[in-house]
Amino acid sequence: MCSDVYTVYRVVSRRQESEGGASLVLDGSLRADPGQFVMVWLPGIEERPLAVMNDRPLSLTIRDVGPFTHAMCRLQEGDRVWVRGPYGHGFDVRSRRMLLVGGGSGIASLTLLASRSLDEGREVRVALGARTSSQLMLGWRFDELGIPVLYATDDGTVGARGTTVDAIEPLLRAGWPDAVYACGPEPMMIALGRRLRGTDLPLYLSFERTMKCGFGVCGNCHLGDQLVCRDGPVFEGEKVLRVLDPLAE
Amino acid sequence: MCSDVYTVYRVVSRRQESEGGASLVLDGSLRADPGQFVMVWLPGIEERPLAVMNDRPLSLTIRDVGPFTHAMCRLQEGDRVWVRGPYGHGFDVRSRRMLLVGGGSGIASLTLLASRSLDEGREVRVALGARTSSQLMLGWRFDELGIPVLYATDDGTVGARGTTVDAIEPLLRAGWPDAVYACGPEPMMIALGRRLRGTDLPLYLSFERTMKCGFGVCGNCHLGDQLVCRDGPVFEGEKVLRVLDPLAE
Amino acid sequence: MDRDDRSNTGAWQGPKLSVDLAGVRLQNPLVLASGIWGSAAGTLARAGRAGAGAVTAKSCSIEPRRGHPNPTVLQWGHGLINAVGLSNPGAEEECRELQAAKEQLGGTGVALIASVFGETPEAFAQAVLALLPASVDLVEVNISCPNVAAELGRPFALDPGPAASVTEAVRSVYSGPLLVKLSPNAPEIAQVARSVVEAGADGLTVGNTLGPGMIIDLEARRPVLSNRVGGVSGPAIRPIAVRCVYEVAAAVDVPIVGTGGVRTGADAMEMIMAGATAVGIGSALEDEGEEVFGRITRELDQLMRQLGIKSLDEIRGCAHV
Amino acid sequence: MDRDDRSNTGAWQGPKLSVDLAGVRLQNPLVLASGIWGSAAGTLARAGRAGAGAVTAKSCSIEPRRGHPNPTVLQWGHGLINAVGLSNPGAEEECRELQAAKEQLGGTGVALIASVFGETPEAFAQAVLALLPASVDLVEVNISCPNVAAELGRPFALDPGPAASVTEAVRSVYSGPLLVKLSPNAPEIAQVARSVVEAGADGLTVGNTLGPGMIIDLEARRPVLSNRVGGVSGPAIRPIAVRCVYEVAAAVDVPIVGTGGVRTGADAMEMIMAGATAVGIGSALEDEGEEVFGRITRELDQLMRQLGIKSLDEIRGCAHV
Ligand SMILES: Cc1cc2nc3c(=O)[nH]c(=O)nc-3n(C[C@H](O)[C@H](O)[C@H](O)COP(=O)(O)OP(=O)(O)OC[C@H]3O[C@@H](n4cnc5c(N)ncnc54)[C@H](O)[C@@H]3O)c2cc1C
Ligand SMILES: Cc1cc2nc3c(=O)[nH]c(=O)nc-3n(C[C@H](O)[C@H](O)[C@H](O)COP(=O)(O)OP(=O)(O)OC[C@H]3O[C@@H](n4cnc5c(N)ncnc54)[C@H](O)[C@@H]3O)c2cc1C
Ligand SMILES: Cc1cc2nc3c(=O)[nH]c(=O)nc-3n(C[C@H](O)[C@H](O)[C@H](O)COP(=O)(O)O)c2cc1C
Ligand SMILES: Cc1cc2nc3c(=O)[nH]c(=O)nc-3n(C[C@H](O)[C@H](O)[C@H](O)COP(=O)(O)O)c2cc1C
Ligand code: FES
Ligand code: FES
Repeated sequence: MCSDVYTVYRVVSRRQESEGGASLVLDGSLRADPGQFVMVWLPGIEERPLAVMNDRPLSLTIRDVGPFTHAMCRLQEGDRVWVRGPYGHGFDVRSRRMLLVGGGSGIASLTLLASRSLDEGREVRVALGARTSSQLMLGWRFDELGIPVLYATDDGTVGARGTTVDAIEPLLRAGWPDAVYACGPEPMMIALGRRLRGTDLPLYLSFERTMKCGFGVCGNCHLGDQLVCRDGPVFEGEKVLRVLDPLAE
Repeated sequence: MCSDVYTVYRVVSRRQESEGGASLVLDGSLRADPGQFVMVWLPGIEERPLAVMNDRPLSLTIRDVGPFTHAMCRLQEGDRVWVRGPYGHGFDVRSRRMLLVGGGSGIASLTLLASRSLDEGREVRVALGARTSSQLMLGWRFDELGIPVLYATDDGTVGARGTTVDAIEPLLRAGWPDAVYACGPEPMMIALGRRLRGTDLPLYLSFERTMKCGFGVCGNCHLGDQLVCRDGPVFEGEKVLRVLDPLAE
Repeated sequence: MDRDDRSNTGAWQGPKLSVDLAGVRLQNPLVLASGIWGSAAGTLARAGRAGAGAVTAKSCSIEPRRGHPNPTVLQWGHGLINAVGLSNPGAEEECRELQAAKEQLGGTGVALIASVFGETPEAFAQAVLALLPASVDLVEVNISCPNVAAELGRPFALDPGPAASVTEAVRSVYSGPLLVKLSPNAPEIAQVARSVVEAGADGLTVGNTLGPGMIIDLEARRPVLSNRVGGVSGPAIRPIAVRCVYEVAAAVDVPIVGTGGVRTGADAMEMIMAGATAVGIGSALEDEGEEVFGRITRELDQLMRQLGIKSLDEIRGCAHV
Repeated sequence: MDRDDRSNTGAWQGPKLSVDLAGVRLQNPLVLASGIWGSAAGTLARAGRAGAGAVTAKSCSIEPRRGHPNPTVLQWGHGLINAVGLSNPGAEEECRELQAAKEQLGGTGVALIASVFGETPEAFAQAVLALLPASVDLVEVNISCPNVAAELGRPFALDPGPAASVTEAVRSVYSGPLLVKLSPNAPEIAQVARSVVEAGADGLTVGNTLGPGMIIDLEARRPVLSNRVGGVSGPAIRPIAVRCVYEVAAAVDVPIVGTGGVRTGADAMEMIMAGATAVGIGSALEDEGEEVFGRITRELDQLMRQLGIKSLDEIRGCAHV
């Protein structure tokens, strides 16, 4: 009501995530599909895309990597955020047994997918990765949902030493998943794509690119001939890895 | 579709009315309440308000009094007219026995009221007036509808010599009508108002004023503090006659 | 005496909506814009009774003008376009209507604003002189109509010099509260504002219609307006009107009537945050009519409560950060 | 070879949508406007494959520019407002993307238009020189961006002299088809058009965004765009863009890319009746994406059949009555 552009929310509660990370629960809901994102403005600071970690109430999880995310992580109860969206297309879910793979701030894109899919009676497992244990985010949320989590850290401080791609190897060999859903650093997603090439497991990847408009006009978020904000942020793995992965044919 | 402003109709058939008058049937319909009007544009000539004589198909009846109406009366089958609207508020009909009183081009505002009211099971009678028989319009339409018409001409060439107000006197004395609906020259409507003052017969008057916008912005059509295009063109008699009739209290 | 004045009895009476426009007190910031509902005493008074803080009559010139033939005013989907062509009954007749309007508004506290235009600075001054008997509360000088360029030439409002000349000419014959109405089409509107204020304006209306624009009918293969082009108003022009108010507010220190595309309480508040003291309401009367004043006032009041704003003075120009 | 060419085999093949833009043949009049979908080869080629007659890359300068911080592009209800601030990767990188785009468009018949800007006439010329290796089909010179006034000063496009200087500077280094992009904010756009054509422009894009405008957030109490103001585009500006095209078409004899608020086949035809040869499509890509080209082309084709128009040449400028 107070502007043509944004809906203003207040922070209801704040939870410290990893070192330099936080989850914020806001004072209202926002109808969104899993995988969709919002543009969040902090007046005087910046406006950036963030995944809808949960939609009722609207919740966000932020990894502190720069000026905007830093300010977000320092918000306190009662502080306001300006939100527009949701934008983009979410995950296309048709499988029974879903394997979710998340890294870094990308994990926030997977929690709503997990909870919705459970509601729909699907089976969900998740692998979360980070450099070190103190950088892992949102494990608590999957615990809340009763979803088994496989952890992987580069330094082995939690879970298997190595990457999430290593961590899911046993599940893949066992032929457990019907489909794999991932969001995280691009190298992680490329590695995952390579591992799955040749299998017939559908792979869905959610990407993070710098954005200006969020609704398919400015071209800032392009990935090959695709616009992450409009055609994504979720893509079929094959389609985008052809552009991203120098080793793909 | 061809402009944001007008719907274009073609003339399907044309009927000569009185000397210098014509009715045009157009090639489409326009949902309207009895008493509402449209703005009709003839490119290169003018744009003027005209009553919706019939709404399916949209039909207009025009009295040739100046450049625009003259051009309208000369339109042939296949010619186009540009129409916007409908605008205004129509007649508020609550009565069982309706007496319609029309003069000049104002008669066109009454035909749709007559046909709708018949459909709704009401009883309708009508009085039509003009200076002389050759200037009477639309009698055929009431005949088609099976509505009894009382004619009045100043020179007595058709019907009673005198005015429509004289012509309806017997019906009034007999206490026939529940309400009176009129559209015509302002002197006629003032005379009607004076005749009915003191009776408790509801009187509804439809006015014709020069218009620019048709939707209540320009103020061109004002009548006291009322805007004919927006608050009218139909008004409760008492309300406007207070402004118009120098003899009203 | 209105609600705000009673607030000194103690308890908070709700947000203060009254404003001071060049020395004239308005009960609320909403001003019926010039050219909407004409100059008839009846319609002006009706808008006032319905809740406008002030009402502006249609611009008039010394001599009567017929204006352009129809079509003259159209809805095109995102607002209006008009080329009425400053039709008016001439200053003498206008003066009578204004006198009647003033009478009808007596006791309501609604301010009456006359509007004038002319072909030369002197003609403006003469028109103002002819209206003096009506003792209106403010005079607005319309130097910015884009619909009569063919006849009257480049609008005075586009350049600082001509704009100031008109202002001076009027100032020299009229000492009451004087508004000058600027054009959103002036590429350097702040400079025009400065020179008009130096020339004696007490306040500025910012602004008139945008453009001109044109709507072509595809079947007719010609522009719809008989004048071909017309001024654009309504929602489409709001961001540009707001920017103009912002720029002008940064440049001068007189009250501004922010005008262009305002339709809701939020729109009105946006104008005020940009620096406006009062807010013009024009095209918003399409379809809705005078109820627009009550609705926008209520919305503004609600918004103020919601945002904890006690008085419009508190937020005027606050977007200048 | 497209449908129109086959029409000389005998039977009528449907309305002729192809046009000649300054010597470059477009299969249809729709041109992706500069700044929409950026300058990446992939997105430009995609718009072309989807049915644009030509695609324009985002304006580039010699050196890379970051542009303004977010918020930079917003939907405000009747169109967009943007202050991207001409962010671009610099002419060298842009040249590589254009080369790749040209390759990807090879054989489609879609024309590729580069766009340049600079701080001085010489900088414009240098940017064009840096892009020469890409052998684009046309070069567009953007003298009309309203979003960098704070940095670059009054846009060249507002006045005939500066506009001509830029045109001359570019003309002296580039002999291919040259478009100059005018501003709808120029109060005398016809004069600017005349002087730009005299200075050597082969065609004109009319025009850039309108304004600038401003949107204020009531809770934040500040303008939403980080640059405070931004150019207004989309449906809100269409009547003004159409009037600009009409005025320019009456003043000069070169092809015009009518740009501003076009969203439907009817809008495109309106531009052509006003005098445009081609029609820019920008904000209309919001939400709908590249499918807009196919849809508008179909609507245009249908309208032409309905109105008995065989070729766009038949109706170009026909609203000048
Ligand atoms: C669809 C989408 C959903 C997102 N969801 C979330 C989310 O839920 N939680 C979250 O914390 N972040 C999310 N992001 C990423 C987030 O938008 C960026 O981290 C943010 O823009 C950084 O802004 P900043 O001002 O804090 O740092 P900046 O100064 O903009 O960046 C700081 C550093 O991080 C790098 N960086 C910025 N963005 C990214 C990125 N997307 N990927 C990799 N490196 C980057 C920069 O290059 C720079 O080195 C999402 C991004 C997208 C596109
Ligand atoms: C709501 C409404 C509905 C109408 N419906 C019809 C209709 O169905 N059929 C029809 O023929 N006309 C109708 N009219 C009247 C019609 O609009 C005018 O006759 C028309 O404007 C005349 O235009 P013109 O260019 O032909 O003549 P003009 O040159 O405008 O006028 C010619 C002469 O007629 C006088 N005149 C113009 N309009 C009126 C009027 N309304 N009343 C009395 N004198 C007038 C003028 O003063 C002038 O002397 C209606 C008007 C209104 C407001
Ligand atoms: C039909 C119409 C007639 C107008 N006539 C005048 C006028 O006579 N004098 C004037 O100063 N402004 C005139 N205006 C401009 C308005 O006063 C106002 O400045 C403009 O419409 C922008 O405000 P809005 O968007 O609220 O309508 C007119 C506007 C319209 C729509
Ligand atoms: C996000 C955005 C970025 C733009 N960037 C440029 C640009 O770099 N160069 C340019 O000449 N015009 C630019 N424009 C203007 C458009 O090319 C076009 O002239 C304007 O938007 C009007 O057309 P539209 O209403 O179809 O969008 C931009 C417009 C938008 C919305
Ligand atoms: S962020 Fe603008 S197109 Fe994706
Ligand atoms: S015709 Fe414009 S207000 Fe009635």
